[in-house]
Amino acid sequence: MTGALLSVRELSVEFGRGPAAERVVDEVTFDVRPGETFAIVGESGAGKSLTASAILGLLPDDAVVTSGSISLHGEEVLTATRSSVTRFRGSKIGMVFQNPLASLDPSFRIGNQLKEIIGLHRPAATKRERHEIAETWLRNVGIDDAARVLSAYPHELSGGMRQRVMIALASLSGPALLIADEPTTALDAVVQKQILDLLRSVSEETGGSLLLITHDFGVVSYAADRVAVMKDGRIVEQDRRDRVLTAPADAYTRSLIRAVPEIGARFRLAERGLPRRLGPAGGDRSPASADGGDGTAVTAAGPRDDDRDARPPLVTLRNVSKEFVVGGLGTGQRKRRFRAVGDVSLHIERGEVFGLIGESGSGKSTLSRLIGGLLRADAGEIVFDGRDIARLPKAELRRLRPRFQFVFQDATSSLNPRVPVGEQISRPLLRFGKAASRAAGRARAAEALDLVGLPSSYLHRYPHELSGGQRQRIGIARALALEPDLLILDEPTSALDVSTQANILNLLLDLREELDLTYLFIGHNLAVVEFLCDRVGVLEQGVLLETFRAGELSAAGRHPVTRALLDAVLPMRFTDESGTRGHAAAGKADP
Amino acid sequence: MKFVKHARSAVVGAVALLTALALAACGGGANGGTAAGGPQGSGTPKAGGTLVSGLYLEPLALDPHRQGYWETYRVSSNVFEGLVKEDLSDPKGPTKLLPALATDWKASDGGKKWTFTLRGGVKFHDGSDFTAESVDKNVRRISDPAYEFYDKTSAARLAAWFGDLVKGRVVDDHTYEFEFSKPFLGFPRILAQSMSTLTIGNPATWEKYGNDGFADHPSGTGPYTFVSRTIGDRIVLKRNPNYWGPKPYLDELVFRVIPNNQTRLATLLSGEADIISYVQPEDVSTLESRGFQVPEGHGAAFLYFTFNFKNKAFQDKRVRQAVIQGIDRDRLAKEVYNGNAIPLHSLEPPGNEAYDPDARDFDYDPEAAKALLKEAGYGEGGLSFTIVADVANQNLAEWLQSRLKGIGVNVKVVTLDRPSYVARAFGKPEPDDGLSIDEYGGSYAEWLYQVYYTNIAVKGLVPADFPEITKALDKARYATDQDKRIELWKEADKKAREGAIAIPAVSLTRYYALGPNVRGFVYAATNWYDLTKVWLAG
Amino acid sequence: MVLTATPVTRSPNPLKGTAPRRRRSRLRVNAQVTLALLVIAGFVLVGLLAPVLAPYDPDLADGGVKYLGVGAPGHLLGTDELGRDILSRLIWGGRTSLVVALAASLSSTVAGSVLALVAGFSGDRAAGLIMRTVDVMFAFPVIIIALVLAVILGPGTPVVVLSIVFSAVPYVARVVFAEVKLQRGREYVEAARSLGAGFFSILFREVLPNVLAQIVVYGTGLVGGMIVFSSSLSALGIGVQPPTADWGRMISEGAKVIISGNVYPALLPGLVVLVVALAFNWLGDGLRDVFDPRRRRAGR
Amino acid sequence: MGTVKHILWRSLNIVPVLLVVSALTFLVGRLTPGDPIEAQFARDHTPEQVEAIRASYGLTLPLWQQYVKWVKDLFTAGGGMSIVQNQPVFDILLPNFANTLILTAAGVVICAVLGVVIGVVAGTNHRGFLDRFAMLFVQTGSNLSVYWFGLILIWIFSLRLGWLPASGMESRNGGGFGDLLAHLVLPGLSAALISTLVLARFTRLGIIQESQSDYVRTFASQGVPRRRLVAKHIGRNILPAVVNIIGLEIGTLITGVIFVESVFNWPGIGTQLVNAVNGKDYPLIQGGVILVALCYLLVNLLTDITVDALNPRLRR
Repeated sequence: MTGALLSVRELSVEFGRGPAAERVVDEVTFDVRPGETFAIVGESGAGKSLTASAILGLLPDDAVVTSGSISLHGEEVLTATRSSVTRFRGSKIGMVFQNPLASLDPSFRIGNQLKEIIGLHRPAATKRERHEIAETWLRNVGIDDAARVLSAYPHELSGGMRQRVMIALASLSGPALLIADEPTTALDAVVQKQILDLLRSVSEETGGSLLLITHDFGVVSYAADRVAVMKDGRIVEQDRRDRVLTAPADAYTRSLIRAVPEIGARFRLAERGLPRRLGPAGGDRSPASADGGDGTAVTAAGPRDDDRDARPPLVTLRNVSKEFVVGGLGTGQRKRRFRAVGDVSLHIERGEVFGLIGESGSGKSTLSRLIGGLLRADAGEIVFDGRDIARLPKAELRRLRPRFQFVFQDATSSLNPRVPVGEQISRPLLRFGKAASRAAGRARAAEALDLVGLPSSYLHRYPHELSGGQRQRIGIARALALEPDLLILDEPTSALDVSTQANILNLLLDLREELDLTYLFIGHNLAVVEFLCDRVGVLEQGVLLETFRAGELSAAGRHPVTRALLDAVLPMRFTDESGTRGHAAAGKADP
Repeated sequence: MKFVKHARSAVVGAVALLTALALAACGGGANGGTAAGGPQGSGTPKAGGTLVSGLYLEPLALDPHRQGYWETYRVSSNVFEGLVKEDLSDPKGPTKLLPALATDWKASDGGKKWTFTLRGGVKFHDGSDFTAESVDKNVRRISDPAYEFYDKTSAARLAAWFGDLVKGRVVDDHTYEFEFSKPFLGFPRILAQSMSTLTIGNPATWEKYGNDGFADHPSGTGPYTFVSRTIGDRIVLKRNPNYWGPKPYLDELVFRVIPNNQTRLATLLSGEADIISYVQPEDVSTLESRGFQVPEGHGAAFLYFTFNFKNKAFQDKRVRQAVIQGIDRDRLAKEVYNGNAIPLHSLEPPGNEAYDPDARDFDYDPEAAKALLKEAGYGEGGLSFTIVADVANQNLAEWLQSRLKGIGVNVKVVTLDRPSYVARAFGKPEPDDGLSIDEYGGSYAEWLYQVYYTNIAVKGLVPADFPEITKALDKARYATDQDKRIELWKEADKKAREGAIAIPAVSLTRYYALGPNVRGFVYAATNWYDLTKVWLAG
Repeated sequence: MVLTATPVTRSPNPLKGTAPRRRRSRLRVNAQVTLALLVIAGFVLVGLLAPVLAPYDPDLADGGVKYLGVGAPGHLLGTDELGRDILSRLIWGGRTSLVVALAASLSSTVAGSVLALVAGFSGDRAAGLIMRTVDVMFAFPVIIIALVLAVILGPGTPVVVLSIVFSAVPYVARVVFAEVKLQRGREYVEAARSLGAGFFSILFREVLPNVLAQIVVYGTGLVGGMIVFSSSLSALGIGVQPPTADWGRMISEGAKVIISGNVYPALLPGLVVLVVALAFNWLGDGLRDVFDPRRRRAGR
Repeated sequence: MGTVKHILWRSLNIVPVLLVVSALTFLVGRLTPGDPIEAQFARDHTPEQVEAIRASYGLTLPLWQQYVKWVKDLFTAGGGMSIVQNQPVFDILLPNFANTLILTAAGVVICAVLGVVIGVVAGTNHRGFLDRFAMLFVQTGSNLSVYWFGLILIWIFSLRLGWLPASGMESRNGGGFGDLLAHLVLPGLSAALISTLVLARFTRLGIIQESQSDYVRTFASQGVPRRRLVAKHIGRNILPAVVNIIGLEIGTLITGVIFVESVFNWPGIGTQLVNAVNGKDYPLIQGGVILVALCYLLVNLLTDITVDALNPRLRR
């Protein structure tokens, strides 16, 4: 195509060779026009990152481009020898990676790293010129105390800061194309928005185009001009953002979009008398239990004031505090103590879903571990069903464990990679005498799997043989098998794709009704929390700022922090400022 | 026999210690004539130069009365001298006795009194004069608890021969007299020995530095003076400018300690050393093929196996004899020592004044051996015991093991580091220990007495059970007729052979190796050498 | 001592530029393992059949035929300083050497791993204590241990094994400890705790399977070094006792005549040890891949 | 400020280890059968005399008192009197120990240079021919007997080629630094052998792993040339690990240099220790082990400090 800055044609990438080869990018074709923001959206494994890597020739050593062409300014990249690719790198194409924490060299000061790149693109520049350029760029990316940052090491900066530095680093050579691979995934919701704004403004400044790789439709709707939706290595649909979002032509796109939780969605559903479920309920969930969620759900959905008052709270926290001591004795570090949870009081009713939200480091995970008895509180009491687990002797606490169970954020790492899942589920059962024999244990495990909609054949699989969603289901099954009263869900979906997240959320809702469970749900995405929870507590720096009913989220008098969180949610449809911004951008892009 | 007992325990000690430490001292080759053993090379001697000698183990203290190891004496004999010395230019032996610090000596009172005329004009390294007074202080250091510098350690080491010294007396400035409670006709030759004897040190030194300090500032009358010592590395000596005797050729002597056989060999081969001790038999051909000298000759030492009499089996003479007859010593010499050794049948080794080449104990005869064993109640495989050996003799032990299979004896071999070996062989043997391997000897006939009490009796033989041998030994030890003395020793040796109380094995004929340019070295028929006549060709 | 690599997961490697590379297929891994196993099994078998296979009595000294070279009539691999048939001694030697090496490797690996595991999961204090102990073991010259053991137990195979173990344990402990520390942070451990798993259950049922690969690799890597080390001990006379044929002892005894120009007696056993050691190394590397079900490409 | 305190604290950690080591050495010496006094004097002394000598070495006191006395001697009396050599232990050991350190130093240099070079070559050619070759070489080397290796070196370089001296650390007619270096080459090589290979493995591994890290991808994506990536970024990032390994290996070298010393007749502490153990010379053994241990621990301490200093995360 003429006028295209970057044009990719029938690009195919395969892992391995010969019969064993596996096609992971399948005849992908798209253009990125000058000055526009082009987004490739898709779920993990869709091949979007590989596509991006292919452009810069940064494919893994065992991945091969088998066919197709990539040309920049009409100049073919694929056939280019290594040297010319490296010439493209940086000068014409800059790239921002997903994980800002690891993307900067931990051993050098920021200044040093920036200046190195500057020196690379402007060999002529003198020392102080380089210094100035570095400083100006740091300001360009919204870092005011440039001096400090220049002399700082990466680990001394927050994730957001680092991502800003990364952007500066990638764009200071004024590349024609800036590729951003999931630039905000690892960041807090609040920061996410700022980074996206930044990316856009920077690319506008340099007059370059932005190729945005993401899995999040929120991001797309907020930042992209045009979108390509990828699935299993193919582009299923590509067009202007508004079209794709409002009237998706492809079923897959539709399902993805519907899977995105949105503020207030639950109530809209409730008004329409629909069950509180996301997307096409079921997904990879077995139909048997899928329909378990309909009729009954309608009535059951929403907060259940009636029976909550009847029974005393399941969990009550009174002035709970937890302090961590870092370093000291032999660790080689100087001794430091910091307060992770400070004087928190709250209660969780039986059968309710209590949500905890806050930015990373706000102490929500610590709090959940306190409640789950994985950590001991320094002060205050944590009463679970009438017993203060903060004071309980080890042995008794252990006996109590089956009654409150965890589902961890990262299903991959919370499952033991070297033990078959069946084993992992049945071990605790045997341990707590909930199963008399290994056989009985296996039977129970099978039931648990059935609950989460997995066939019992999975008992013999290893975690790595399962998809992310399946792993999380195993995690849930493992917890449920012990028939807990309380399920502590520590960001169970934040590592998952939208559609999978939807399925898990649905599953959780179903299970709560089937098994009359109480949830403590930790999240950082307000939309998800609001969708799932009856009441929400907002944490910041270990302090519980406020708790409120899900319905009262947008109510006046909300704490500013809560507002900020609410603000950070990237809505799918255009609402006020973000929308106009989007339009403005889009408009500019259109001829 | 109180003193005998004392003397014995002392001798046991002294010698056991030395045996323990001296890894090997080689002698043998009754016919190692001048041709082979005589001065190496020819040409006119040239003065000057440094000679580097590779020792195979760390010498002990350089103290005239605390010596141990021949290697020690090979160093210290250049610093200290005795009243009498052996003729080190004689490769054949038995060596003649020559005057050293004494010019003349005579026995009286049936060998109980010995009077020495001391050499005049001899000075110690610090310039002080050597007089009868000096001798007296040396004597008192090792015998007179009243003396301020009486040294227990030395006394104990020398008790072997000075146990029944009654007193020493300064007759005049240059005459000194020893008086013993028993006749001691072997005294002069004992005085010419290296260890457990009275070599003369400079009294001023121990009076200044104390008995323990002496070894750090060794001072005597010898041809070389002490320069420095780094334990584990080297000892350096330099020529003594005002030596009373003929001036040595070499300016400097460096003794490097190189315990590892291969390294020592390599050091010589690479020219970093001029002479090394304790050449491995299998290296002889290598050395000679590369133009190095490996003089053939013999010292006054040999290898012998002793029985553990605490092991019931060996209290039966038939068994001991059987084992002796089960070992082919000719073959041993050939196979283990590449023929660089001569088989022995007597406990008086070559170079010893009482050595008798024709002496025979029992000849190799496996059939007879089997018969004897059966007679003693041990059928094929009936007898089994352990050979305890020093690591250095591992090959030998293994060879014995394989040979004794031949007469139906099962042997287990245990090789130990030196002290562990001594501790076990001389101290507390395991019940089924059978043979232990030792290597020692001397040019003095009294050696037989020494070996009997310190290496054989100490391993469980009860002298009372062998009256003839014991009597014969005492008779020789305290002989009063100089002309009969040697005869008596030979007689005693015969008795010992008949008793089958030990197994003389072989005496090695190669021991030192010299660089191609070393001249004037003599492989003397005793256990050390004389470097004063050695010189280095261009 | 042989420290072995931790598995390298496959992911973008810009150092390769655009040049694509073949990736190591399961097949090749298994081939490697089988090959290694075959070699090892071969040596074990030979050891077992020694009485049948060995042309001579390994201890039979024949002074008539010392230092025959390789290919000498009647002595395929020549003879040593006592005129013993080297081939026969090699065949018999496998018995002791393999047993010693395996026993030592196994016990030191187990001991070290247990130490490390416990240290890794019993709080800073205890961990510190254990690792200090390891330091002590490091700081203590092995040779002293060996010599002293020799004095206490009398020289022989037990001494060899024990001193090897003593010398190897700290290394194993250090390597495994590093691994365990990695695991300690993983969420599955916390999950196990939340599921009421006790200390030892976490250690041996949850964590062990995850570090096993490393342990195996390291353990197998030790074998060769063990034999070699035993040879050093023999050189000091505290190794396997004569006349027992033993590769280690053959090397050290052979070394006694290298300078004299007789290289074979030391060279041949040296080569054998080398082959065995390499076989074990391959086995280890191979096993790691087999053990670790996750060795598939990352990234994408 | 904080770092100083921290360093002091680390140094303190050495003390307990040293105490344990000393106690161990002490016990080991005492609990082994065979008594040096017996071995030396029993046969030429009456039991009373032997007792007297024992007393003179303080061997008749109760164990703990002996231990205390010995610890005192360590500081005051040069580690006590050697029983065999009749000299203060440290007078005997220190000169030799100095030599051992010289040899170790040489070993370290060789190890560091060779190890890193091999590692880098292998790592940058990951899965390439050079890599496989280097790794085979490493595996081979790791399974050679140092004793054997040393002799082979002598055989080739001293005897066959006559390039280098076979033993000791000084030529017959003395000779300065160059002479010392010449004497250091062969022992240094054989001492460094294993450590070199260990280091090579680690360097290689480090390079492979680092080169897959995100930041490398970042700079690669900015067109930083490959050489530079390795030299600057990867190099700097694996530096701490490399330093750490070298440190550990120094320890191994010090404690393990004994065989090398015996092969090359290097007048170091190793030979002394072996003799001491053989002679049951308690004070000498103990003194030696303490020296070695102390040195080992100090090296570790220095390593830790350096590694921390190199790690920006632990700064300030």
